[in-house]
Amino acid sequence: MAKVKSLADLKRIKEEVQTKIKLRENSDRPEQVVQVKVAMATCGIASGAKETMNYIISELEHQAIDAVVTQTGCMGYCYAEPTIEVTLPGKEPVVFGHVDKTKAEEIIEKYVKRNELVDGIIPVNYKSI
Amino acid sequence: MPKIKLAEKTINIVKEICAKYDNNEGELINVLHNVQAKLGYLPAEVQELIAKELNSSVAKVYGVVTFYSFFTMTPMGEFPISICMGTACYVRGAEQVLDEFKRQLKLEIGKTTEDGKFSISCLRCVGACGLAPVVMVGEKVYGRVSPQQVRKIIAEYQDGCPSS
Amino acid sequence: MADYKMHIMVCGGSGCRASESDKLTQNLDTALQKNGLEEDVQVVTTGCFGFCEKGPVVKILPDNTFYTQVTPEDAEKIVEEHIIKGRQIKHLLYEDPNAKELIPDSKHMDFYKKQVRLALRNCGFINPENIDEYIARDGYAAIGKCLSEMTPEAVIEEIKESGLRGRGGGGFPTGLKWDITRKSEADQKYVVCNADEGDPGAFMDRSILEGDPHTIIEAMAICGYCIGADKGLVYIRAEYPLAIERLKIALDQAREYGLLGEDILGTGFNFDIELKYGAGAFVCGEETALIHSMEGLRGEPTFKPPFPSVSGYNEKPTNVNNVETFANIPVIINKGAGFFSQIGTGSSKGTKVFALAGKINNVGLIEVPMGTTLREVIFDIGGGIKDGKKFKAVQTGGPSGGCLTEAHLDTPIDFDNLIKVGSMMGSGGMIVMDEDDCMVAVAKFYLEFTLDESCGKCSPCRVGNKRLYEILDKITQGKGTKEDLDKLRLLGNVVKDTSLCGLGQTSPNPILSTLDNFYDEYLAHVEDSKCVAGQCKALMQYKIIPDACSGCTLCFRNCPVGAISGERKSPHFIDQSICIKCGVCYEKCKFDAIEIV
Amino acid sequence: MEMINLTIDKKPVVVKEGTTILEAAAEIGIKVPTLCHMKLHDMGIENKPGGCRVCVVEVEGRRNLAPSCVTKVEEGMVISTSSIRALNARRTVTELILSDHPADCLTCAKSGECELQDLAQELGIREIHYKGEQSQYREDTSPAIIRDVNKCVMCRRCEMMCNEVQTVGVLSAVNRGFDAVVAPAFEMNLDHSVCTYCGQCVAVCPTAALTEVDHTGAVIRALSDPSKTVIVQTAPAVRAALGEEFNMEAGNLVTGKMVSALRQLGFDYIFDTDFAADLTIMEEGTELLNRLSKHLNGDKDVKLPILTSCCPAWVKFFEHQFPDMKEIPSTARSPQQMFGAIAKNYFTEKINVKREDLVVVSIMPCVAKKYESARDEFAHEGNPDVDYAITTRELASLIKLANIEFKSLPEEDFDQPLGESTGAGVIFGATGGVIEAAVRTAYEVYTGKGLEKVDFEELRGMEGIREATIDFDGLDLRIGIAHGLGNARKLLEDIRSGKSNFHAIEIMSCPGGCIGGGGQPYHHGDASVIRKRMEAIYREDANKTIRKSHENPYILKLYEEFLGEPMSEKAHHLLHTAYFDRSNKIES
Repeated sequence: MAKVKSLADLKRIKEEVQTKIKLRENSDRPEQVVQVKVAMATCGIASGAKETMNYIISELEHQAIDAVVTQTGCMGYCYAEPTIEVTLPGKEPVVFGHVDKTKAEEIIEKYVKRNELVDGIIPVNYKSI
Repeated sequence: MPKIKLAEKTINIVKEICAKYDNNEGELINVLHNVQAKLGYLPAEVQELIAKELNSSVAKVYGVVTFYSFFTMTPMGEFPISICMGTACYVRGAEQVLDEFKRQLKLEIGKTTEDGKFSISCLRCVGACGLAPVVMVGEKVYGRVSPQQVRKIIAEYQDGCPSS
Repeated sequence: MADYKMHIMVCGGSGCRASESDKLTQNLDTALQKNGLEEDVQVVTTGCFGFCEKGPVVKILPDNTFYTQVTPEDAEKIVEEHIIKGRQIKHLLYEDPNAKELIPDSKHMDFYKKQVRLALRNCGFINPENIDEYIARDGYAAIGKCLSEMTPEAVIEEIKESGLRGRGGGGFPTGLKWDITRKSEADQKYVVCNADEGDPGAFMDRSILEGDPHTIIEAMAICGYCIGADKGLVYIRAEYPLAIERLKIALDQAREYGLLGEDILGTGFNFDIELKYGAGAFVCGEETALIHSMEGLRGEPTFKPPFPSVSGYNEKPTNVNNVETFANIPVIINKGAGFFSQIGTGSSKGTKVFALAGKINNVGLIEVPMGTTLREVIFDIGGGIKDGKKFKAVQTGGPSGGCLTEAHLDTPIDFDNLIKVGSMMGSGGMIVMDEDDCMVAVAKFYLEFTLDESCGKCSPCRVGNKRLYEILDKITQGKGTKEDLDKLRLLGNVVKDTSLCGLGQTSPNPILSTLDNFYDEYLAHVEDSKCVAGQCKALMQYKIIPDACSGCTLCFRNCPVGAISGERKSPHFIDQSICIKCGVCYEKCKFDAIEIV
Repeated sequence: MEMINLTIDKKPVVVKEGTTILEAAAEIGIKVPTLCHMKLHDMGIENKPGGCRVCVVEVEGRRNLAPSCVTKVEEGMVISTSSIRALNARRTVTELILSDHPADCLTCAKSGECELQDLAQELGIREIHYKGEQSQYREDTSPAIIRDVNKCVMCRRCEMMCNEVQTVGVLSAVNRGFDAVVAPAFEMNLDHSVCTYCGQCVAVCPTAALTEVDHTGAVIRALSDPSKTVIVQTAPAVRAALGEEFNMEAGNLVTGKMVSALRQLGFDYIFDTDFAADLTIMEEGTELLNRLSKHLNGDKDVKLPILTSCCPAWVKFFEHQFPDMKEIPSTARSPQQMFGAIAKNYFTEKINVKREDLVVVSIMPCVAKKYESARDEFAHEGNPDVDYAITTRELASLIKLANIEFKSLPEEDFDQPLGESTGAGVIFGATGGVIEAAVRTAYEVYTGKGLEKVDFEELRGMEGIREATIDFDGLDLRIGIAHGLGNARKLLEDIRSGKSNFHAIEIMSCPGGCIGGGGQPYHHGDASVIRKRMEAIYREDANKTIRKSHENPYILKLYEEFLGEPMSEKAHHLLHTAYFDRSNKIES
C-alpha cells in the first residue's frame, strides 16, 4: 500500500475511492439527486429491464450525474415494459414506457440533462410507486 | 520463606509476557490481562512471579488485581456464565434470570461448580441493550432470556458440548 | 474496481453481532455468489445503525429498504426476492409501533427523522475496517487541513469558537482544555482518549469505535498537533473486544498509509497511538483515576489540581477527552466552527449521542441536536413506551444522574438544563421507566452500582454510599421509617459535598432526584408498606381471587416452589410463607385471577 | 516567591504561594482537624491522599467543600473552616468512619493515643446516626506486629511508610469500595511476608489497626516468679523518649528516673544496652579494620564496604531483598543480642544462676527487636538469649500500671558490670551514631594515635543519605550513612552495580535512627520530637566522662576475664552471627 505523503496524495486517494461510496452518499439524500426506478418484475425482466437498468447506471455514472437507480416491482404497465420512473430534484415523478437502450439514452440526454420532454411518457395519476 | 511452586510451562508463559512489556512495572495491567488470557485466572503464585519479573511488590500486584473486577483469582468454569446487569438488562428482568441460574446451579456469584463446569459472574453492560436481558456463556450471547429459559441454556452445556 | 449497483449494509455492531449478524453477512455473500451477483452487489459490514432494539439490522441501498431482526437464514430470501426481483420482504420490514404500519424506507422512520448525525456520521455508513471508505467521506482531510493551513493556535481557536464541550459527562470546554495543555511546558505530552465507557446502559463510545475508528485516530492526531504531543493513548475497556479489534485494524491501516507515524503528510508532524486496557473499574472514567490505571496502578482518583493538563500520565501534561468529543473534532475542522455552533442551544453546541434503553419501543443509539426535548427523544425517536404502558420517569446521566418525570419532558436537553432539573448529561445513557418501575428500587439499583464501583479511597464514598444503600434496602424491605427519608437526604448531601471525585460527588443523585420527584412513592413504602409499582417483593403478596379462578391448575403446575395448592375446578390458594414472589403464577394465569396486593 | 492574600474565618492571612489551606490556617492559629494527613517536616515524609475528608472547609464560590490538606491557597480566597455546612460535613464524615469501626475504645490498645478517638472527642460526637454493616477481617498476629484491619480507616499512612519510605512493599491498599483496606498480598499473615517489622507502620497508624505485640504480661509474670532472676537492658534511644509518655517535654533525658523505675518494678539488675553497644564496637570495629587492611593489601576475597548490622529490620530487609549480598554486612550481632549472650553465658557464671533461671528483658525503641530476640539462632536449646523485648511504650505502661509517679522519681545508676557505658554506646540511638562510635575506636586502633576531638559532626544530621570522608592519618576512610530502608536500598543498589566506593556504611531502618523507632512514644506527626530526642542523645554523650568504647573498663575486663580478644573464637561464637537467604524462590 502506498504511503500518503502529502495532502495532494490524500486528495488523489479520496477521488479514487469516492466512487466506492457514491451510491451510499446519493441514497442518503435521494431527494437531491436524480432518482430512477426501474420496474423489475417478471414482465419487466422479460422485456429487457435488466439491460436497461445496467445501461442507465453505467451511463449516469459515466456522465458523472448524481443519481439513485433502484428497482421496483411491477408498475402495472406491462404493455409498456420496460418502464422507468424518473424523479428530478424538486420535480414530480415521470414514468416512461418502452425504455430500451436508445430510449434510455434519449431520456438521459434530454429529460435528465436538459429537462426537455421526450415521447413515451405514460400520463398517470399516482403518487409514487 | 516458603518456596513458591509453579509449573515450568506457566513460569515460561509469565516470563515471556513480562518480557514482551520490557518488564516495565507501568505495564502491570497489560501484563495481567495477557496472563489471565493465557491461564484463565491469576493465582497467588503467578502474582508473586509477576511481581518479581516486574521488580514490583506482590502486595502492589494483589492490590491491582483486587481493584479491577475483570481480574480473578479463582479459575472460571469451563463454561463461564455471565449475566449482564447493566441498567437496560436490569429493568428488563436480569435479576430474576440471575436468581434462576443461581438456584439451578446452586452456585453463588464468582464461584465455580464442583465439577468445574460452570461459573457465574455478573457483567456491566455488554452493549447489547436491544437484546436485554442478556446472558453470555463463554463467547455465545443469549438475548431476551427469561427465567424459564435458564434450564434449557444450562442443558445445552451439560453434556460438555454446546450445540451451536 | 467493480461498480456495485447495490449495497447491502449489515450492522456489525456488538449488539447485532450478538444476534449472528456476521453469519448473516457470510450467507449473503454466498447467496450472491450463487446467483452470480457478487460483481453487482456489495455486502458491507458497518458499525452500529443505532436501531439496536430490532437487530440485526440490514439496509439495502440505493432504495433505503430497512430490514430488522434479520436472521442468517433470511439471506437467501433477501437476495432472491429483493435483489433479484425487487420485491421487499414484508415480514422483515419495520412496523411502526404506534401507527402499526410497515415502513419500507428508513428515511420514513421516526427513529431517524429527528436525528442529526455528526459524531455518528459514519456509523452504519462505511465499513469501519476500510480506511478508503473513511477517506472517501472526507476522512483525514481535517488533519490535512490543520497541518497544512492552520497553526495549532488557530485550530484551538476554531474548537473554542465551535463551543464544543466534553461529552464524557463534565461538559468542560474542549478548546480551553487543549489550550491549557498546550501552554503547559514539558518535553513530552500525551493525548489520551477515554474509551472506558462504564455507565450501565451506555454504549455510544463503543459504537463510535466499532463503527468509525478512524475518526478517533484523526481527532487524536489533531489534538496532538495542537497541544504539542506526539504520543496518543486510547484507554479502552477490555470488555469491548470488537471495538479493540476494529481500532487495531484502523491503527494498522493508518500507519500503513503514513497517516500515523513520522512526518505525517510530509509536514514533519509525528504522532502515534498506543492502546491501554481498562480492567473493569467504572471510576477509571474519572481522568486522574484513568491515568493511574494506565500507569499500572489501582485506579484511584487524586485531588485536582494538578489537572492532567498540567501533570498527567507519567506526570507529563496530558489531554484527556472522551470518544464522542473526539468524534466531533474532524466535523468542526472540515465544516467550520460556525456550522457546529449553529446547532444546539446557547450554552451547549452541536449534538449529543444518547443510548436509549429501558421500557421504550426503540432501544438504540441516537444523535440529536442539543436542545431537543426529552419528549421528542422518548416519544418521537424512541417510539414511546413499550406495551402501551404509562411513562413514569427517565433517568439520564447514568449512576451520576437523576430521574426526571413527566413534568420535565419538555425540557430542552443540554448540559445546564439537565443540571437545573436535578440530573445531568453524563455520558448519555437514557433509561426510560414505566409504571411498573419502583423508584426506590431504581435508586437502590444505582446505589448498588456505585457501591460496587467506589474505589474506597475517600470515606464519604466508601462508607457513605454503603449506608445510603442500607437505608434504601431497609425501605424496600418495608422496614424503613420516615426518619430514614430525612437521613437519605442529609447523608446524600454530605456525600455529594465531600467526596473526592466525580463518582462520589454524584452518586447520591439518583436518590436525591427520586426523593424530589417521587417523594410520595417513598412515603408509601415507609408509611403504608406499599410499593405502588409492585416491584418491592417484600411489600407485596400474590393472591388468588377465588371468584375469578377457574381452577385450571396452570399456576399450580408452574409454581417453582410449590406454594400453590388446590383442586382442579376449585379456586387455588397461595401459601404466603412458601411463596418467593417470583410472579410466574401471575404471568401464567389466563383468567386474571391473580392479583398483587 | 509570590505571596497570596486570603481570608480564613474572617481573618486576613498572607502566605507563600503553594501553601495549603490547612497550613495557612495553622499560621493564624486555626487548627483544622485532620485524620489521614501526616507531615513529618524536614524528613521529606508526607502523607496526604486527601481521602478521609475530615479537614473539609467551605471556600466561597466553590460548589463542593474543599479538603484543606490538599487545596492550595489562591488569591482572594474566602474560607470558612467552621461554617455550619463544613462542621456538619466534618461530623458526618467522622460518624461514617466510626460507623465502620469497632467501638471497643475502653479496652483498645490505642485508647488514649488514638487519633480517631481524639477526633470524635474534639467534634463532640455522641451518637452515630448512620449505623450499618461493619468490616469483618480476621486479626493477624506476628512475632512483632498485630494487624487488626477492622480498625483500618484507610488513611494510607502505613502504606506510604511501607512503600515509599521503607520500600519494603508489604502493605498495599487491596479490594475496593467498602471492602478496601490496607493489607499484605492475599491478606497473608505478616510472618509469611517480607515484612521487616521495622514498625514504622505502627508508628504512624492513627488507630489500633497496627500495634505491637504486647509482652508486658509476660514480663510481669517473670517479675513475680521468685525462682527467676530478672535482669533488664535499656537501649540508648529509650532514655531520650520515655519522658514523653509522662507528659514531659520531648528531649528530656530520663536515664536516672528510668533506672529508678525499673528498680521499683522489681528487676533484679538494671543494665544498659549501651554496654553491649560498646562491645559491638569492639567486635564490629575490629572486623572493619581486619577487612580494611586485607582489602588494602590487595586481598580480592575481602569485600568492602562493611555494613553495620545492629538493626534487625535492616537485617531482615537485606535477607529478603538483597540475599546476594548477605556476605557484606558485619557478622557482629546487635547490641541487644550481644547483651543477651553475655548475660546468659558470662553473667550467669558471675552470679551463679542457671541459664534457664535468668530472664533477660530488653527495653527497646523498636518492634523488630521482638522478632530479633525470637530468631532461632539466638537461642540455646530453646532458651533465648533475650527472653522478652518490650518497647518504650510498653515500659511506660508497666510504670503506670505499677503506680509509679515517674516525674518525681529520683535519679539512680545502672548496676554493674553490664551497666557501664561510654558516650560511644549512647549515640547508637541516632542515625550516624554507630559509625561515629566505630570511628572513634577504629581511628585510635588503626593509627595508634589518640583523637583530639571525638565529635564527628560530619556524620550527624537528618539527611536521609549522608557521606563523609575521615582522615585516618593518611588513609581517607569513606563512610556512607543511610536511615530509612528506602535510602538503604539506594546505597545497596549502588554496591550491587559497583558504583559504591565506601569503606563502611551505617544503616538504620527508621527515619532518624532508633530514636524514631517503631516502639517509641507516638510522635503523632510531629517530627520535631525526633530531632529533640536526637539532641538529647548527643547531650548524654557529651556529658559522659568516657566517650570511646575501647576505654570502657568493664568491656576491657570482659575481654580479660571471658572473651579473650575481639573476634576470638569465643567472641565469634557468642557475639557474631550469619545471615540467611529469605528471598522468594519461584521453582517449577
